[in-house]
Amino acid sequence: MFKRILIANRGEIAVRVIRACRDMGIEAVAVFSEADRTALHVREADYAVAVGPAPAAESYLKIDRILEAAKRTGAEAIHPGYGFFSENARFARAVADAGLTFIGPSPSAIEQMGDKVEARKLMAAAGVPVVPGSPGTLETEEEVRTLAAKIGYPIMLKAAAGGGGKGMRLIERDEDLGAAVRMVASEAKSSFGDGRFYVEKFVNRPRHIEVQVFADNHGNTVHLFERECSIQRRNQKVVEESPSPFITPEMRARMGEVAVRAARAVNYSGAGTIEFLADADRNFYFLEMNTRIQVEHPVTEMVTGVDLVKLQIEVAAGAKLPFAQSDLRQRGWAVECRIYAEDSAAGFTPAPGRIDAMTLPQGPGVRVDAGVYAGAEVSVFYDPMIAKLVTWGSDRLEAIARMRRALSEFTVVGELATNLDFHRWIMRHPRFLAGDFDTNFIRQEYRVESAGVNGADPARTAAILAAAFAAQRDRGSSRSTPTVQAPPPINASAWKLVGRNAILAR
Amino acid sequence: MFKRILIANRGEIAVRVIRACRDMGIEAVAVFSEADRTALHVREADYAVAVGPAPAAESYLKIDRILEAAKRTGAEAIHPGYGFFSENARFARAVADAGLTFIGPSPSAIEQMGDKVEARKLMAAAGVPVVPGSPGTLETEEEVRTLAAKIGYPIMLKAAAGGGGKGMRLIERDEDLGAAVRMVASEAKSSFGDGRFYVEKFVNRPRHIEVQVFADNHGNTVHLFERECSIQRRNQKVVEESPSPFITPEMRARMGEVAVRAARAVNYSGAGTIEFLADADRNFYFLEMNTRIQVEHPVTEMVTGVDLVKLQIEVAAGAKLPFAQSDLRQRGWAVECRIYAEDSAAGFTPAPGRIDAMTLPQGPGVRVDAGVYAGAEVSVFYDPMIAKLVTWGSDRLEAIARMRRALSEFTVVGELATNLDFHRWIMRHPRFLAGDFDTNFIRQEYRVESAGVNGADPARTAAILAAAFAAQRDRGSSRSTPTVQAPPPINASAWKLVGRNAILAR
Amino acid sequence: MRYVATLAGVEHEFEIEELSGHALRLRLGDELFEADVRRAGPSSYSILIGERSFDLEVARRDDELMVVARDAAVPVLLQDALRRTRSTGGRASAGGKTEIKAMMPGRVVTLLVKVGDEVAAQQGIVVVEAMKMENELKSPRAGKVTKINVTPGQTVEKGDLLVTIE
Amino acid sequence: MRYVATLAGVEHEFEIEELSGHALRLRLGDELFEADVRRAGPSSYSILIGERSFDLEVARRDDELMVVARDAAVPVLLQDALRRTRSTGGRASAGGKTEIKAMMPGRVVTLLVKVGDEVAAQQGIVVVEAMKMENELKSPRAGKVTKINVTPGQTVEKGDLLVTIE
Repeated sequence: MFKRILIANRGEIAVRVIRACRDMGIEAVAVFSEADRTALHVREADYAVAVGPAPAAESYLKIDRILEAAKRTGAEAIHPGYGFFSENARFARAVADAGLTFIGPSPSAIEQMGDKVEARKLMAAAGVPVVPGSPGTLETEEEVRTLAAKIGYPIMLKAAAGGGGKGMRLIERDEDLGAAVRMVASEAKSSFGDGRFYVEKFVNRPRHIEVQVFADNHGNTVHLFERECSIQRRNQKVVEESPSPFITPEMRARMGEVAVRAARAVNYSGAGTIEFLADADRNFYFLEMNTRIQVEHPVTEMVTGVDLVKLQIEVAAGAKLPFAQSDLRQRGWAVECRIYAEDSAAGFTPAPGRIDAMTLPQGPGVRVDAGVYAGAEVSVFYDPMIAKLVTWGSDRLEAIARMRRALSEFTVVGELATNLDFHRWIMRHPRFLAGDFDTNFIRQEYRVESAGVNGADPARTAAILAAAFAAQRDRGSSRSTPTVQAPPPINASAWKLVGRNAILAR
Repeated sequence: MFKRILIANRGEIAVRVIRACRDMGIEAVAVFSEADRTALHVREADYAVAVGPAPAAESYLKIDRILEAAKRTGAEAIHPGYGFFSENARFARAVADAGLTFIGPSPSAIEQMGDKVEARKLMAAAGVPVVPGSPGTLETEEEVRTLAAKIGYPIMLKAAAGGGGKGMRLIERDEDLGAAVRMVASEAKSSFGDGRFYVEKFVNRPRHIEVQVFADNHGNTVHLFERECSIQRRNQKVVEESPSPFITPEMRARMGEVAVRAARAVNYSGAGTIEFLADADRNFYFLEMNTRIQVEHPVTEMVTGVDLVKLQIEVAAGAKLPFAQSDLRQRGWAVECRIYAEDSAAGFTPAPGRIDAMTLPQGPGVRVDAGVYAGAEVSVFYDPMIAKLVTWGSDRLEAIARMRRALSEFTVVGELATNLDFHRWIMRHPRFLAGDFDTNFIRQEYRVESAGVNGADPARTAAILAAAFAAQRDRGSSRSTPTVQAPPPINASAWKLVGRNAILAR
Repeated sequence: MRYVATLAGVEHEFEIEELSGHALRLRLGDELFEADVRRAGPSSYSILIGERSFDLEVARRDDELMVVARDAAVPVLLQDALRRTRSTGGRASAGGKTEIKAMMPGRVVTLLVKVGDEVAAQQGIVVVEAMKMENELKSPRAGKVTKINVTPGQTVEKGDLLVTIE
Repeated sequence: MRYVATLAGVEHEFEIEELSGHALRLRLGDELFEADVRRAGPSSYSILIGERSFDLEVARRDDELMVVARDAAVPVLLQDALRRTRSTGGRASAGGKTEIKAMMPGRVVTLLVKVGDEVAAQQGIVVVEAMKMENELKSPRAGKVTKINVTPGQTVEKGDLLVTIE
């Protein structure tokens, strides 16, 4: 087993990998940009190496600096997390060339699945169902228009090198086509350095359901069942759960079997995800494969009891999978909410900033994977995630009830805003509770007024006003410290009352 | 189902019950003493009623004030937690007489199991194995001496009305007998108002293993497997786990069957625990029944997936058990550490006080049930619990590895001390790791020098010195605020460097 | 003292009286409330109104206070009832001028209009990249572009004026 | 600046130099360390020594600092190397006098000795109840009880002198 692993990432996923390392007795090496000197992943790591200025392109995305950091600290393997280098074959090759282990699949598997157009062809050839669309990439507005006329609106326009919801646009009418093509081409070029795109028939009332797969280097490939990720906003997942409330046991078995076939087609190794779109008739189509650990991996961990990140490391070190397909079982239900620093009421604009105080939820069935701490900054340079909040219950409604409770305990105070209210709204929505939703759910149902204050309760209003008044008074009287202040001694007066003569409690 | 429940308790167990209420959509009513106005359970509750001065005898243990609080808030049921009124038949009767539901067993079951001497007789009659000892209660030093001569040292001297490790002493030699009898008689009288005691043969290398039972009011009684609670200090549990690393599947089945028989013998209803002593030959003897939820119930929850507190409420409201014995399965392993405000290095003396800052562990497999928050006081009036820390793993070593990691993330800063180092020591001990221990483990193995700094690592020493120096400097320069101070803006200089001209990250 | 509180968009007139360090009397419309207010942390307050228990965090955000309750974050604007008359008038946005501002720190990618252009409501005006996403800012109304304050490639801060439409 | 640090009972002489607001140079015995020290919270520090990362909390406890590391809480007594010579002598407990003090706040239950009694080492002296437990405080040495400062039933604070043995 490795003695020391470098994590080429930051935020909650870096901390998640550090925790796996710690559980395995492996030392963790963090890398950090100038903006991240006191970030949580640096504080939690055993070693930490500066790799450059705040912009990721000048630090976290500098291959030579990451490899140099590994060399200097004697790390034997590199975990890429998600995002950044996680699906970058060139990085995976550079790691191998430096004599280190890349914790992930082979560069060729990354490449084959990274080109979304090639992947579609490959999957179709392997007998995996794919969505109708352009056979190859397109380059001009006109080509898109011609194809759209053939397969009919709505269509999805996607960057060939994209993934994770980035570089894609839904086009519903011919009028919107021009702007969408410009946007995707520009994003594709600037984000992925590859301006090509392709088109897929848009599936009606689609559900996004994905299957976790895992393979070792000894020919064993299994799936760890599905995750339902249909609660999305602009193709970005917001809430995930496992199992899916939509699929039947037969569909689960078929999807799992297809997912394993898809992974085998590229000789996959490690943790991967086959994303499917399912339509209302329970047909499902291959969407893409993510050749890395997913943001939403904890829901699978809580339902199967398998530590996926630990297993990634073990498999990368040459271990065989410790279970066969028939050993795996889903138990209960898990839900994840992605808590972001964004202002739901202001059109979900990112609202980064300093966290002055934060209370994380606890108690039965609650797991928190935070990327920041009270006193830290949610930086404008990186994604605005505060934490992943995951709950488990013996059934779906218990998991959701616990999520509601956990959301009620979760408070964040500071110059940033959060989407906690948005999640509270989702967790109360009758269609969500009934499992009756598709990827259009948020677009169809959410209005700014939806979340937030409900009903007029005079006592509650009075409490809010009293708190606001007290806070204004307390701030006025304090020595103009603008941020966090020393809490006063709690119950000082009660204590004085009790004093020396009190009789002790029994 | 109840609309509103009063919790006649405080600290982490009150918060635990509030969480169950919230998960069920039930409103929670807290009661609080003058010392607890801003305690966590008050903050978390929907309603809160003051019930008297700080000493529990004048507030939490005032039956009339608790019932008055229930009446004023319209609570329909009362959950007693553990300790306080949880095993008090008079209270249970008073609750019923007031037309409310006591969430727990019948007063007669409490009474039958509360008198430890009567319980022994009853269990023996029901075919439950009991430890050899005095057939009834004793009252004088001489009686104890005579019996000891008969059954042989070592013996356990126990208050007849005691329980939970209080009011008991091990006597190994005749010379110690006098002091022990005086102490137990005095504690028994002052703590339980009943000075009687009894004697049991001390079991050699005993393991304390208990079985969780659950019964509804429709004649169904099941067990939820065992908990291993042998890591004790002066008969107080310190670490608990489930399953037990000691027992065999056959022994588990037998203990479960005996436990169900024991519960049925008193027509039990709700959550209860049958405590057994097991000797090195895997004989087991009934020790006592706790007719309440236990401190260590979370390890059972994590291994079985059953929310025991929620189920207590459902059963009290008349529901049938939602499962049969054959539906229950143990999955993986769970360990609990009781984190107390006590100074392990100074003979485990309670070291209460104000918590200035606290970081709770998170991440995969970690559950925290805290009773306090940063800024709160661990009060001298009540038990010094800070939190219960519970971890789950797919096997025992994974659960322990996660516990070690969680303990490393858990920091408490303030005028109090904690037993975190003591737990870190246990979690590293080869005998603990091997499952090779009995209730003498801590007495045999622990020395003050055991826990704490290990090895000489100059870089670590340098870091500690640098931190100490910086803290002294920072305190010196700040405006003499003695406790928590405002954190400085993080990375202010880095931010200035970056400024307006920075290029945003990709 | 009398206040006007704008609470999630709704105005409440109320009167508050400090009975002691932690007891407040509050008149809200016709109803009287006694509140026991204790500070439980740097920004947290435990408040009892009769037997009801509320646990609230309070943060300052621009002019407003943000009161974070268990079910929602509620923006509150507290104004002294006397001083208020002065400040209200100026709050409404001025006449026929619409200012398109940056919603977050970011970088201007493309300007889709130039000074003098007539624009329709919902027409795209400027594309800003922030947090790895490109966002097209649209005009909320029809009008004419009268001023452009930025150039492509420029970094902008939250609230910076980008384009003015009249 | 030169310091003597007593770190978990072991003395270390070291020299420290502030290179900038967050860079310190530290000489410990023969070894030189550069530490990058950043405050990450009210009482927390992130420290890099070369590539090693340490996350430490520091609390004051009586005269000492308690440095809370990932694996242990380490008590540290920092003393200026120059001023130290003055204070050391006085720290040792005076002559043949042993003071039995309350380890925690509590209530005196029973006195097991009276003034003038000869006591053996490990003999019980006084029983104090605290946190619902009775604790018998024992004499660490043989001697004679010269003074008793408390009576049964009396409430005592942590550190209060209970009994003196000479």
